[in-house]
Formats: sequence, C-alpha cells, structure tokens
Amino acid sequence: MIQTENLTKQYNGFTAVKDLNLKVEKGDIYGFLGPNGAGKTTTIMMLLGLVRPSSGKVYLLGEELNPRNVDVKRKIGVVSENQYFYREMTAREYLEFFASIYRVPGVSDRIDELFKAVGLFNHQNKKIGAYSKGMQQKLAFARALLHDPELLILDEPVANLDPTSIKQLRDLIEEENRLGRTIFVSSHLLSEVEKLCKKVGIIHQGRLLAEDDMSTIKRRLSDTVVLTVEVDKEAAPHLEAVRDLPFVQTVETTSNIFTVTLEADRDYRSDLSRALFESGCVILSMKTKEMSLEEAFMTITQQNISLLTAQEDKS
Amino acid sequence: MRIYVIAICLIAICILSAGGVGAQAPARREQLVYSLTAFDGASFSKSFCPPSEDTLYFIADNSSVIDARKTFIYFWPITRRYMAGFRSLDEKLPGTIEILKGGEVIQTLQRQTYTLFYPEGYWSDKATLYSDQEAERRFAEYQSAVEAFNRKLRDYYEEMRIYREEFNRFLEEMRIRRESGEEGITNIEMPQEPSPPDFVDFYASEPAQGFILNLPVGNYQIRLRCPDGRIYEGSEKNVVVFESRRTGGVGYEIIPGNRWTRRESVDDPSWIIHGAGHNVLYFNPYHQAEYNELYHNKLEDPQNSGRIERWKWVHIDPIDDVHMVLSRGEEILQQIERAPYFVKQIPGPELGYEIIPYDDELLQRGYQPTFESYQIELSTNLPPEEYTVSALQDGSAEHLPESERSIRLLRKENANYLYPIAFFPLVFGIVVILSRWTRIDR
Amino acid sequence: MSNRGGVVKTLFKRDFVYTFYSWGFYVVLFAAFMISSFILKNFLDGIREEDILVSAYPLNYPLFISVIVISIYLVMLSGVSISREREHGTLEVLFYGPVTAGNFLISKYFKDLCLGIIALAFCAVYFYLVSLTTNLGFTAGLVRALVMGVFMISCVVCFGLFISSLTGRTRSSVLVLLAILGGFLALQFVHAALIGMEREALSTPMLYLRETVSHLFRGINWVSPFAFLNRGLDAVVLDSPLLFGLNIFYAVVYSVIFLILSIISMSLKGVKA
Amino acid sequence: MRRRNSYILLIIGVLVGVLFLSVYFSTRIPYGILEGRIVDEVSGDVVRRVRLSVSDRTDILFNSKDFRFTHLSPGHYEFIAEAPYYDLVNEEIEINRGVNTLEISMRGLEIPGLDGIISFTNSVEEGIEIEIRFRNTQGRGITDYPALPLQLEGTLYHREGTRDDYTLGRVLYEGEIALFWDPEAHLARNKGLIPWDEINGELVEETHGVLELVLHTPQGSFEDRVENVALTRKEE
Repeated sequence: MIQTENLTKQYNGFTAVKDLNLKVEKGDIYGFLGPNGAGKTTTIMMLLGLVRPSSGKVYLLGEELNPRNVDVKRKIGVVSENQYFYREMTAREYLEFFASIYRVPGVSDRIDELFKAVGLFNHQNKKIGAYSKGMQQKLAFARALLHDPELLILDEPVANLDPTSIKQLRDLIEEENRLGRTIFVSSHLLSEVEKLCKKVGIIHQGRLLAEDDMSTIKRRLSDTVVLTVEVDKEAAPHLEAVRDLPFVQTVETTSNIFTVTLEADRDYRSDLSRALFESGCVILSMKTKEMSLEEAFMTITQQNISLLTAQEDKS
Repeated sequence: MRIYVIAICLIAICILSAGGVGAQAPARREQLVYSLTAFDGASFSKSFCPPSEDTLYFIADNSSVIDARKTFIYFWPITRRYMAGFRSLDEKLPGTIEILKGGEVIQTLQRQTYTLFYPEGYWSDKATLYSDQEAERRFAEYQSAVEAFNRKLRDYYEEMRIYREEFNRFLEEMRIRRESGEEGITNIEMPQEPSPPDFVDFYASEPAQGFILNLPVGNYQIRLRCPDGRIYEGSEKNVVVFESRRTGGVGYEIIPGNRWTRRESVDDPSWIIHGAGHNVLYFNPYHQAEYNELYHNKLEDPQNSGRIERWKWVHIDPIDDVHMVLSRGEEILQQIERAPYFVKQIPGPELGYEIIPYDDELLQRGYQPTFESYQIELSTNLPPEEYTVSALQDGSAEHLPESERSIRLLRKENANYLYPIAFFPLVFGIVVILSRWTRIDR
Repeated sequence: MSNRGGVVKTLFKRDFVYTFYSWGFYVVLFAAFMISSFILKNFLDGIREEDILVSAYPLNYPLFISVIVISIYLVMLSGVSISREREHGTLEVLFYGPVTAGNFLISKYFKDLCLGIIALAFCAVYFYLVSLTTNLGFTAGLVRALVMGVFMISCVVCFGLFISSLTGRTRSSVLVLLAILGGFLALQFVHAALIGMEREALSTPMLYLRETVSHLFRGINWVSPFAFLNRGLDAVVLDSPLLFGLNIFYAVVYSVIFLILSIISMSLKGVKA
Repeated sequence: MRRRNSYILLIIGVLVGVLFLSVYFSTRIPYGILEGRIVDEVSGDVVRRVRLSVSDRTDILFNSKDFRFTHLSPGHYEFIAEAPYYDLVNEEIEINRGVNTLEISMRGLEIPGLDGIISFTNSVEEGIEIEIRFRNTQGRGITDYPALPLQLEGTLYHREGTRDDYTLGRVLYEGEIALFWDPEAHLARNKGLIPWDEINGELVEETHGVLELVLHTPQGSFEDRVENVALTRKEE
C-alpha cells in the first residue's frame, strides 16, 4: 500500500528525513514510531504529496505519487496531529462539505452512521468552535472515514484524548482494519502502537532505525539492562577488559564511571564485577537501570539507538 | 549597525540633492527664445518658450507663428516662471527654421509677413492668420477703413458744429418768438442731430515677420539655421503637433438668472445640469473641440503645467443661428429662440440686478442689449424628472450633434433620507445572521 | 460535471456562503454607502444657494468611492484568504483530499468575484433608492460603470490572491498588502511632487530621481489593480465603447496573469505556514 | 530572522549602489561644454552684436559678455568671433569632455564715420566730468562703436565775461585728462575727469570756465571747446 524508496527531505541544509525505505502491506496496521521531531510528520506530508521530497520516490496504492493525481487521494483518509477546522461551521455542515469534495454517495446516512460511531450524534449541529479537543479529534476521524478510504493515515491520532475516548478510537481503528483498511499510525507513544500495531517502523533523526514485527522490536528493546558502575580509577584504560565480555553489548566511559549495556537473559553483575576486579579496579558502586518498553522509547538515547542498530547487525 | 550607515548615506544623498535646489538661482541672461503666436483652437495665444522648456506644442493643420529672438530671461521665483525682458532687449536672429522628422529635414521656413485678422473686431477672440500679400492687403483694408472712419468722424464733428450753431439759432428764434408773445406750437423746424459714424467693425494687426508653421499630427524637431549654415546654439526644440480628440460638439455657457456674473459651462456631453426650485437659465451655445489638457496648456504657454491624462474643451465659435428646445423624453416642452436681454441694475439699499428682455422702450431710451441668449425657464411646476435641452439648426428638426444636455430637477428636500438608505445592507445582514443563528445548536 | 469542477464548486460554495454569516461584508457596504450618502448630501446642499449646479454625473464619484471601499475590503479578504487557511491548517486538510492549488485558487477567485458582484448589486440597489429619493437618476452610464466594476474587482481579487499565495501568515499578508499599496501611494505622491517642481530648481540627482520615479510610476499603472480601476471608470465617463472594451480586455488579461502566478507561487510555497 | 535581515541589507545595498552609479553617470556628461566671456579689450565692456561660431554652432550676443555652447564632441575646433568695427578673433581651441572655459577680448578697429567730437562737462563730486561724443559727417552722434585707446588733453581757463562774450582768464588746469569708460551711457561712453584738487587756485561760487580739448584717436586728433564749464563742486 505504501512504499518509499530512499525518501529524503532537506530544508535549508537540515536533513529532516534521510534515505527512508518504508513498506506497508495491504491490511497492515503499521506503527510509525519516533520521538517528536524525528521526521514522522515530514514523512507523512511527503506520502500525501504536500511536501516535495528532495529525492527518492513514494508509491501509494501501487502508483507512483504525483501531486496532480488526485484520484489516489480519494482513497486515503487522514487524521493529522493537530486538528484544523472551519470553526464557524457546524459539525454536520463540515462533514457534508467534505462529503461533497470526496463525492460520497448517500451522504446523509453515512454521516449519521459516522456520528454514531464516534459518539457525536447529539452534537452534530453545534459549531465546531464550541467543540472540545476530544470532540474535534473524533470529528477528524469521522472526516477521515467519510469516503471509505482504502488507506488510513493517522498522525498522532490520540494525542489530545482522555482514556475513554482513546479506547473508543482504538476500537474504531481495529474495527476499520478488520473491514480491510490498511492503517498507518504515527506516534511517539510506544504504548499506543504496542496495543494496535502488527508491524512497526522506528524513526529517529530522519533515519529509519528498525522496521520489523512488533514482537521482535519489543524483545530487542526490553532484552537489555543498563548498569552504571563507579570505580576508584580512571575508567578508560580498563575499557577493553569490559568490552570483550560476551554478555556486554555496549560500554562507555566517563572519568571513573562505566555505563554498560548487558544482555538481560540472566544477571551478569557478578561476572562484570569479577572482570573489573581482575583488571585492577575497585568498584565503589553499581546501579541498575532497567527500562520499560515505554521508558526505553520515550527517552531514546544514543544507547538504545545503537542497541537497535547493533542487534540489527547481529541478526 | 550597517543598516544605520546605509540609512545615513541615503539621508546625506537626499540632503545634498536638496541643497542643489536652492543653489541654482538663475540670473538674468541673454538667451534665445521662441516667441509664439499659436493657434489654440479658437484664437491665437501669444507666449514665449524659455530655454528651460524643450518642447513646443501646436494644433495640427493650422497655421501658427514662431519667431526666434534674443532677449533677457530671468526666473521669477514668486510665480516660478521665466520672464522675458523684451523691453530691454529684443533682437530677431537672422536665418531659417528647419523642421525635422526622424532626423531628416522635411521643411525649411523663411520669415514671412503675417497679420492677425479679427473679422468681428478687436475685442472678439475670433481671428484668422494671413500671410504675405494677403496680410498686407488685409492690413491696408483695415487702415483704409480706419482712415474712412476718421474722415467720417471729421465730417461728423463738422456736422455737429453746424448742428450746434443751428440749434442755438433755433433756441434764439424760439426765445424771440416767446418774448414776442407767441404761444403754442411753433412752425420752426428743429435741427436734426447727426449720428456718429460706427467704428471699424474688424481689426487687423500690424504686419509682422515670423515663421509660419503648419504641420500634420506628429513629433518633430525644429532648429534655427544661420544664413552661413551654422545652427544657433539653444535653437533646437522638440515640437509636438496634436489634434483634438473630439470635435464637432456643442458646448454651452449658462448664465443663471440669479447670478449673471458667475457663469457655468456645460461643455462635456456627460455633464448634467442639476436644478432645484425656480431657475431661469440663459444658454449660449458654442462650437467646441476637446484637447489634451497638458498639450493645450503648454500650447497656450510652454511654461504652463497640465496633466496628460486629462482633457479640456475649448470653445471655438458662438452659435447663434439655431433654436433650442427643452424636452422631456419625446415631448417638446419649450422651443426657444435667441433674444437680446438687458441687465438692469436695481438701485437703493438692495443693490442687485434684474435680467429683462430687451425691448423697443429700452432701444428708444438709448440702451444697448447686454447680451443675447436662449432663455430657458425651469419653473417649480415642472415635476422633478430628467429633461433635455438641445440645439436645432433653424428650419431643421435635426439636433446638432452632441448638443443634448440633461437637466435634472432634484428633490433636494429629501437629502436627509440619504443616510437611512445607507443602513439597508446592515438590515440585510441582521436578517441573514439571525436566520443562521436559529439553525445551529447553541 | 467533472471532478475538478465539483471540487471547485464545493469549495466556492462553502467559502461564499460563510462570508455572509459574518458581519464584515455588511459593515463594509454600510461604510461605503454612508460615505456615498455624505458626498451626495453635500452635493444636494451645494444646490441650496444657487438652485443650480453643473457637474459630471454626480453618482459617479460616490460609485467610485464605493467601488474603492469594496475593492479594499476584497483585496484584504483575498489577500488573507490563502494565508489564513495556511495559518489555521485548514488548507492542509483540504489538500489531504482531491484538492489542488489550481482548484483551490479558482474557487477563491470566484468566491471573491461573486462577493464583488453581490456588493455591486447592493450598490445598484442603493443608487436606485437614492435616485428614487432625490431624482439624481439611475442612468445607463451607471449600469456600465457597475459592469466595469466587476472586471475591476476581478483585478483587485487576483492581485490580493497573488499576495496571499506568497505569504504564510495572515499578519504578513496584511502587512505586505499595506506595504505594497502604501508604496504605490507614496510613489504616486513623490511623482506628483517631483513633476510639479521646476526643472531649473532640481539638481542632477533629483532630476535623475524624477526620471526614475516617472518610469516606475508608469510601470505601476500596469501593476496596481487600483490603476485599472481608475482607468476603467474613466472609460465609462468618456462613453467610448472602444475604451470600455479595451479596459475589460486589459482587466481580463491582468486577472489571468495574476491567477496563474498565484497558482504557481502556491504550488511552490506549499500548504504550510 | 538573520537571513531576512541580510536580504534587506543586500537589497538596500544594491539600491544605494544603483543610485550612486546612476548619479555618477548622469553627472558625467559625455560631451564638451564651452563657456566663457567675451569683452572689449580696452573697456572690458560688452562687445555688441558679436557673432560667435564653433564647429557648426553659432550664437549672436547683443548685449552680453557670457556665452555657452553645449553638446560639442571633444576635439579641436576653430573659434571665431566677429563684431562690427572689431578685429576678427580666430582661435584654435581644444574641447575636452566637461566644461571648457575661454576668455576672449576683442580689439576695436574704428569708430565708424568719425568726423569730430562734441563735448559736455558736468560738475560732479569728484571733479569736472567730461563727456565725449563722437559725431559723423552729418553731425549726428555715433552710438555703436568699440572702445579705442584714446588720449585726451585739455586746458581749463577761467572765463571772464558771459558765455557769448568772454575772454580767457587764468589757466586753472592744463595737461592730460584721465579717461574712463561708462558702460551705462548711450552716446558718450568715453568720459574724462579733472579732479577738483588738481584745479589751481580758489574757486569762487557761480564762476565758469572754458575748456579746450584735444582728443587723440587712431583715426586722428579732434578738438573741441566747452564754453560754460560750471566750476562749482556739486555736493551729493
């Protein structure tokens, strides 16, 4: 459904997206993960043809993207991160307007159906200006689904919602997927993606770090332990003694501190302390930092990036 | 920082340039000027072209006179104009004028004798230019007419002297008869007072020398060539020869009955006469032509200014062999003939005047008519509608082209209703917005 | 109806209808008519003294003022129309769907043009009422002026759309518009001042400046939509069918050029503020 | 923000540059201008009806000293000045781009038709002013003539008796009389002056003198006598 080839976007010398190769299959719920500013929105804008790529190609629904080919766009529904509305319109007028643009048949019934699905049926004649953030998000969903799109692109779809609404929308997304729609969800919340998606791509600083099944990614991020070890000497000279250990994935030193990433299949702390002792160091303290999936992602650092990429190399 | 430096530089440039404005106060200089007797559509305008003006303007296919002379030129800052001291220096420069078009000499002019002939007398604007022998002949005609007048005047004075003597004799005779007791009507014949001769009813100016120029529309250059073949320094000028944009129209001068000294012009056919209440209007029709304002102003005096995008009407000739009609749609309300009128001063504390038709009584009392005109009365009985005035050739039912003007009688008492009318879009808006409010959930 | 036409029509309808649900349009017309009433009241009062006044068609001037006021409103409206949708993000949402820069701009153009036509219709009603009240006369010339007004408004709208397509934010659109129109006015003023000066009284740099300004001024006469307005209404007063037709032709050419420029500039600039 | 500022600076810079260049080029004229003064060698006064020619241009000055020719292409020219009763001036000149100045003085040749002089005296504050008018064979005054190098000698006597019947008295002044040129005058632009303090002896009010004059000109010497020279100093 979506395929990109070396998609790159540069703004005034700043590279927002670099050599991105995405592949979303029909029927997928694809999670597009990355922290804020990673290049998710730019990528979506390029997918929609609203931002011209600096290089690379985009294929949507099997066709190469062309800004003038509006027929492809009729088969896509989009919910963007921020909701933009004509606030002077009522919700119903708003949907009628878009129905007319997308030439939706049986407008009235379809709109009723959608209002019921998103739970706005009783508010349909209110001005959108009077809507809460959550209601606006739901309305945006309704608009995106209005023309029965084959592909649904959701950019941070639940950003402003309360837990009940999130549940409601998540069910809706799953329902739509069951009906055969391909769904592309971008988010900086792993938990969100975790519950929905079968396949995930992780983007950071414009690069796709990993693209795999949810379960694989999940294992990679959770199968590590980070230890901070304080010793009595300058740490750097003893780097090799630690790095060569088989269970150590990465190691860094700053003055007298080692930051070591270990495999999490068992507790390697005693092995580590023995190795350090043998190289002539006395351990002053040792702290474990075990990250949850969410945390690991939320605080994406150079470490778990290298972690992701390192494992990629190994596998 | 840099932006300030640049700003200071810019300001400095402006100040320096402004400094130049005051610095160049020109002094009195002996300079070549072209003196102009330019046909202006109706008559001839006399002016001169100082060295500061590089273009002369003339009306196409009509003769105008230019002459090149040396005089003192000085700038008169109060009127911001150059003045010429022809009294202290006025020397004609010998030579010929060459007219160039596209760099090629197309005509060479020699000085010719010319006269301005005013067939309706010295005070009339209407003039014709005659050259060479015709000029001499016209002037000779005028001179002989003046001489004839002088002879008649001498005769008149002689007749007057004789008349006075006869009249005195008559009085003496009467006195004697009365003293001798004769009463009633006497049978002595009273001497007839002679009437003075009429002054010459045309005028011709004294023949002068100049270059007579008559060119078709276009842009030209002129220069003065000395008999030895050299060109006079400062004699090169551009010449713009133009024509009228619209001709053949009829314009009107209107004398409102209640203020005969302040007249109105209705030249452009699109202009409308707006009236309210009772009005008596005296219409004077003219043949007219429309010229570019800038060109025509520059023609009248090269130092005049004007705007090239504007146009002005020039009255050429009064029209007096027509009658006028006032009509409403197809219906003719009044047919007006030209008639003489007399402006009667009202003495006493309410100094004013009254315009009355000139009649035999006024004639017998020795008054001359003040003006002749077409009188149209707009009475208060006429309903406030649109009327048309137009001029018709005598004995014809055809309107003179472009002679129609609209007269609108206004309801000026309704002026105060204009403001309420302006509110209607707001009312409309209120209705629309309220109807919208009722359709949405609050 | 083709796809494209349908989209244009939908966009147009939404924009057009919702303009009537806010006060701006009515207030502008009200202001224009108040000014016109003031001018006409003065005109009628001017007749008080003498009971006669010769003038060109007196409704021309108020009509001119009204068209100017409406044009300023429309140039502002069209001037912010794209940048406002950009700034509010609504443009982006439209472009998710089957909307292109071309149909978006054409819909905006027709919306503003139709608003102009409606405004001129209001003018017609106003002047008709005025003429009923005072007998100033609702003439064929006025009708011609109103027709010409449509084309002039088309120029104004296209100019505004072009400015709007260049700018990302409403505020900058307004500022750029004000700066450009102010610049036109300033140049006109400087031109008038310099032309009025005696050649002898100007130093060489000032003479040069005068030449430059007068060239610029001539250029502006073909760039400023208000210059078209001036010429168009002059053509009506002169009652010359050729000039009338020519001005309509100029206005159409101007509109097409600026509309194409706007579409190009909008495609290049994108949908984001 | 910084980028925008630099754009603005660039635009302003270009504008200022264009302005400077255009002003520079517009003030730099590509042709030569010849201007200057032309005067009478002796008097420094206007040379009347002088005709000036350079290249294919000409000008006649009727009552001015200043002349000006513009639009001359740089190069060598012959400058000719001719005026009635003056020596012809013919000079090779070089015209460069910009303003070239030329000062010319013309030498008078003759006073046309000179046949004699008529003199008048006038008591002024400085002394006795003598007007010398030139007359032709018909006895008419000559109005248009160049200034020539002249010498005036005179003897002033005290007049004994009336104007019609007198004898010459004592000599009050004898010798050369200084001449000067009066450009404002119409007929007598040559004037002489005998200062009061060079007149011998006490002057009594209401007395008159007789002045015998000899004027030496290149066209010969002419004599005249003024018989009623007022010997009263005129106080302003």
